[in-house]
Amino acid sequence: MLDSALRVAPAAAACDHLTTAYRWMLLARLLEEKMASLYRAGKITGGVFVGRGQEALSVSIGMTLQKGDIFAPLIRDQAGRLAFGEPLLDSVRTYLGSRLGPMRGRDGNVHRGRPREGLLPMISHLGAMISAVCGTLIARRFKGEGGVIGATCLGEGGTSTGAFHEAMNLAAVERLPLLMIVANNQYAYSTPTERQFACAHLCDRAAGYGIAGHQVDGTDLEACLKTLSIAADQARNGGGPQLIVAHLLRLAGHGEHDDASYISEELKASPLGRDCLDQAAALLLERGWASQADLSCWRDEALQQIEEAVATVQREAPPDPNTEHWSALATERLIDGHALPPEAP
Amino acid sequence: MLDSALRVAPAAAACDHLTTAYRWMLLARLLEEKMASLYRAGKITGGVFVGRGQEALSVSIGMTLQKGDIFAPLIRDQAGRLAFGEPLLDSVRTYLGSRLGPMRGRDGNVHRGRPREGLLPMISHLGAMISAVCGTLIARRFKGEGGVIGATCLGEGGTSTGAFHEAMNLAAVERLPLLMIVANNQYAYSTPTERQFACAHLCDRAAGYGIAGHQVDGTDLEACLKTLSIAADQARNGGGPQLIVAHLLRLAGHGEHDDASYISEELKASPLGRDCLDQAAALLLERGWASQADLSCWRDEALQQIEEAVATVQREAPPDPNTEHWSALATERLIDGHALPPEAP
Amino acid sequence: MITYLEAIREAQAKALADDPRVYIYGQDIGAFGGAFKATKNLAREFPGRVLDAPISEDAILGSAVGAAIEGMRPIIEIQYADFSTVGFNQIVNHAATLYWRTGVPCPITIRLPSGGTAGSGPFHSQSMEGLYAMYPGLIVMTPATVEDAYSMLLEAVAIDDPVIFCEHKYLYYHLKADRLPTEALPAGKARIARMGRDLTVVTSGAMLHECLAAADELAQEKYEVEVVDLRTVKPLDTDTILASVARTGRLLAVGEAWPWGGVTAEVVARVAAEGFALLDAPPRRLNAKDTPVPYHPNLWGTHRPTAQTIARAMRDLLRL
Amino acid sequence: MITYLEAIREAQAKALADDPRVYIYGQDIGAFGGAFKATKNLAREFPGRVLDAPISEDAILGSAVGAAIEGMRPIIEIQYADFSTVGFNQIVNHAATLYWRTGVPCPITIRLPSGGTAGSGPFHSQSMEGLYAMYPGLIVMTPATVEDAYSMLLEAVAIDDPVIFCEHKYLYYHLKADRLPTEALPAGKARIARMGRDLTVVTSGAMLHECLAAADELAQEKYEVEVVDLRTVKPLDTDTILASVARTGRLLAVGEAWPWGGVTAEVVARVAAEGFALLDAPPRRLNAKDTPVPYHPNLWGTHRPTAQTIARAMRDLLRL
Ligand SMILES: Cc1ncc(C[n+]2csc(CCOP(=O)(O)OP(=O)(O)O)c2C)c(N)n1
Ligand SMILES: Cc1ncc(C[n+]2csc(CCOP(=O)(O)OP(=O)(O)O)c2C)c(N)n1
Ligand SMILES: [Mg+2]
Ligand SMILES: [Mg+2]
Repeated sequence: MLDSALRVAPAAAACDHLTTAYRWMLLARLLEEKMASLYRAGKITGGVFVGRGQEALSVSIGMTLQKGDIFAPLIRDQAGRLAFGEPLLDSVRTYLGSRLGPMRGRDGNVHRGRPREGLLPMISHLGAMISAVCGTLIARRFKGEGGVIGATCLGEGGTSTGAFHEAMNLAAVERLPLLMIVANNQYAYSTPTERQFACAHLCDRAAGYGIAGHQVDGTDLEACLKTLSIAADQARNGGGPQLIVAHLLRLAGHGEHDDASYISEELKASPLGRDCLDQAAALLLERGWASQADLSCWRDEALQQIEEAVATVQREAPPDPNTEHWSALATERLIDGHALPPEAP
Repeated sequence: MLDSALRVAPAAAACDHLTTAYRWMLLARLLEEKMASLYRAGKITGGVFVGRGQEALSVSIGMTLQKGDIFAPLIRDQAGRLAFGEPLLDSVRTYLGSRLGPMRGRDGNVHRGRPREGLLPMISHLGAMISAVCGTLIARRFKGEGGVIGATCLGEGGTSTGAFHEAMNLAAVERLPLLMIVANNQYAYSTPTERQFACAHLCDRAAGYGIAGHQVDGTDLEACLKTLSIAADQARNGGGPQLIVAHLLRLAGHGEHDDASYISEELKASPLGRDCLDQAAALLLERGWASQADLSCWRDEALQQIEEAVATVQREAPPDPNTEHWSALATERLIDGHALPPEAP
Repeated sequence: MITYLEAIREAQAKALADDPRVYIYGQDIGAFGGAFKATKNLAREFPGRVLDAPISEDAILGSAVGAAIEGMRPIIEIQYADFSTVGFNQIVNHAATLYWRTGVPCPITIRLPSGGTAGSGPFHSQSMEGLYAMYPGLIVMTPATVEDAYSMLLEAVAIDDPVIFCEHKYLYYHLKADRLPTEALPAGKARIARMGRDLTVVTSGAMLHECLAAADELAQEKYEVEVVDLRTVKPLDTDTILASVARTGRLLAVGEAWPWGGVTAEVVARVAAEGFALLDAPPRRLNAKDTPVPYHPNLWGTHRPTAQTIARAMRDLLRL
Repeated sequence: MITYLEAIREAQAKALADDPRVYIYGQDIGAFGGAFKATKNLAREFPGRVLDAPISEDAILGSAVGAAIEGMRPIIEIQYADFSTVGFNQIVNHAATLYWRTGVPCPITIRLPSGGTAGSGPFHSQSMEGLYAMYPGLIVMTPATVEDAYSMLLEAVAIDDPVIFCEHKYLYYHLKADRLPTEALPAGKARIARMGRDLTVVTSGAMLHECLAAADELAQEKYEVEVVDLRTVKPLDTDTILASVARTGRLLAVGEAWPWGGVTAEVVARVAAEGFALLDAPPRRLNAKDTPVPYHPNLWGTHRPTAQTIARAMRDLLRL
């Protein structure tokens, strides 16, 4: 699953960590912009959900995790998925419902993953993936595979679910190497934080579980990479669950159907409103790690890669209801034949 | 609903707060012992769950709440129920399944209440009552009835439920006058606290919700009364939800079927293992607020009251399946007649 | 012209205006007006009575039980029916049992945006009416017309028991009417949506319209299909169904939910038990396939019954 | 003599001994051995593989999904079936959908101590098999004998799909057998528990024994009642049911669950649709009453079907 990594950054090994991170962020941003335009053109049914403004945080997770680790991304983690090793094609195929995608057109958009490769496919119910990651880590413990960690993401709104609480507490009791990354992007769909929670900092919840807590400026790539690697090291070395709360702003609608007119101007103008991608670019330029020419060439490469992927997928066949195997069971002999509609063969 | 209060303490008004509290505790203890013996004699079907060792905490809740307040007790709150005004007969009738009881034999033992009088009947699912109390307080706010508070109880094990988290967070967001009393009696059925949570103190969760937290020695009646009244005043005066965590030990089995052989001797020998009822008696004697003679006469009065109640209820008719109205709906016209068994008229 | 969705909004506006005990609670329903805009402007028109909730379905529904005990009449909007699974316990074990246990009514209306639409996938498409109907203590409504969306929602708020109001997302915009109704059939009564003497089709929700289209198709073939719109699946208006089967002698039950159990099984089982002699042919069912609801429109269109597959089932049955 | 409960304990011991991927997770199941002692001594015999869980049904079940993805085969004990409502979402929307969505199997066995016993009341008595059977992706077992409690639980652990194992609390101590079985019918196959030519009774769980007692009673009256023990309610062994009805011409479906929907509706609906011509009389159902399960033994004994009410239903049907 590293091929796309190599394609985006031929000299990745040599190239600076930050540059690689930036290029994944850029690829994610442009890919999601492409999906959004396909959505507006009516080429994508259902919804498109983008991570605009959250790429720095997300990519840091993907880059911090190692091969063999577990990752359960959520709806704003295109950057982290790419950095973790999810092929670019998985995203395009799932959005366009290609039968060749990991979800074979059965599930769509952000509901994708490769469980066998440690990438868990989210179900929509917020908070539900956290305990699943706990379970993968319990399994690794049973199998005697140490040094593994699992990371999962949630928005600040998702912290209000009972599922979040139960999973955090379970992780703490079992002292699992779990990274719980909460992106406080100030809104849950349209709901502002003051209608979502009343604590000073969501990070204050860490003490209530007896686990480590970290806060980070989600618009600052370097800070995100640093915080994630510190938390990951602690988890990997028996430090138990780590709660990482990043502060940022959703620079898009909840989905592409949403104009987000409810987002306050004050917040947009505040430091939270900074675009982490621009910030990262500025940093690279300032440090002399990249030139304007580099940036635009990376951009062109990314765009070309995206166009290729979309072109490929658009040539792929959609799922065929007639050849589709209409059963939800792995155990063929236990399929309830009589539960099929009368008119079915 | 004050009659039983008057009967147990004729001069309640004049009599000292602590004495009244002690006498409710004593009545609760002896009543539950009677229920336990009826259970052992096979006179009670189902289970018997007692609050032995938790009477000081529980009674403090009942005595702190005022008429018009809301109370959702749990399984170890016989003392608090009596002090809040639940008639002694409600308990006996529900345990024995009398059709004259508040639950009419439909529900049993601790699953009883008088919703119209602010006493909510628990469902078994732990944590489920907290949000219901939140709802009653939201209703009071809509109705413009200020100065009202609501209290509900849970064991430390119940704090691991998603329901607990969602309700605490909702209460904090709405800044409701909720008292959440957690009795940390060191075990959830057989499960010790180290398998239940990993935080230093459950009270540390208060900060995670942005609410006030209180800790108290649950074996010390005076401390419990003090802590509850402080928390109640704060809630009544707009201080928002209050989390009160009491430390004590369950001095009985989970239910009367359980010999509790798993409870560690260390804990029994520790200060947590003190019997709050003995402690309270000792205090009354020490302060000269009661004599040995008073204590034994109160005990005799309580026993007599209990014997009367049991004798009364044992003469009462059990529910009659033939006259029972087999419908779960308040709206008669919407009863699904065809859902009745064929052999029914 | 008023849509099914607007009718739901209007019904809530009227309920709020007519009864001070009514309030609405749910995610994003305040200033934003709801994920589907079913509460558009209501927060402004009724200040303090349309409240945004945290993402806490269990607590949202539990709070409604407490408020109902105190005499309020909460309307709860669950953003998608599929998410009611995380508030399930408060509905089936708390709200549904309160009256039977205590004699104190629990008037809550739980609005569940239900059913499939293209591209919604496994977790934004479910039809849960059959699930809730299994539990004692609940009323389950499945309005299939603009008129019913309006009048049944108003009745739901007036009913003293918890009502699961399964409003169908597919009908939100597709369905339009000239005006809101002034009178309506009461809950618990099914409606003959189309008269016919050859075959009785019993259905509800979005499937009603697929069935009516199929009936039109069969009319070309000179078959007169009678279509019964259940409106309420609990209680189930068995008398109306039996009366129709008495006229036609044939029964097809069509549902959008999964094939094991549910409304179609209950309908067929009741007719078989109570109207056996009325049947000239075996009763039949047509349901969705026994897998989660697929994302891709091609799969989704085959997963659920459509006018085409319903017409085929009708023909099969008429040929028997 | 071994009881139904001991058989469940023995099956888990064997599963743990035979397969290193198996572990058990649930409340109070470790040193304490479980609320019903179904895991007695297992924590000692299999150190580190029988783990006490916090009171977090959602997380318990969610963790099982993750562990299954990693190749483990978790057995989850929910303390009472009734409490699975707070872990409902992880079962029906996560475990049940995983294989269909990703092609990765989700082998989890979820043990639900189910059904009514005297004095257990509304929240410790529920029969939820019909509820889970509605969802695609789940296998639902309802063992009614000591032999099945043992062999079906072993098979459940071996199956690559999530299995809802509805073990009946009423049978825990009441039911005894001489020895554990060495072979067994596979899951998905129903069993003729008693042969007869006059009437087919289809049932499962604790109701099997009420039905057998009723059949004995009718034998005095010279009626030969055939009793079918479903064993698995999803998949439902429709062929065996139809073959029996073909012999008897009469069907009575008996269940302990509530009357709307559920197993009896599915059984009657399938026979009516697929075996209509086999029926000499209307198929009938007998279920519990449509209220929560009452606490008082007098009420409970009337709420659920019993040998007596079943015998009456049999006579009614035989007279038709
Ligand atoms: C249990 C549950 N309830 C409701 C929803 C509907 N829903 C989907 S996303 C969303 C808002 C999530 O906000 P947040 O967690 O802050 O994440 P963000 O979208 O801001 O990244 C809601 C309410 C859901 N998916 N799951
Ligand atoms: C959601 C849920 N899961 C499981 C149970 C079963 N159960 C009843 S009481 C109990 C232990 C409760 O322990 P704790 O909360 O500490 O209260 P205590 O009994 O110690 O007073 C359990 C597991 C339940 N009632 N609800
Ligand atoms: Mg957010
Ligand atoms: Mg405890």
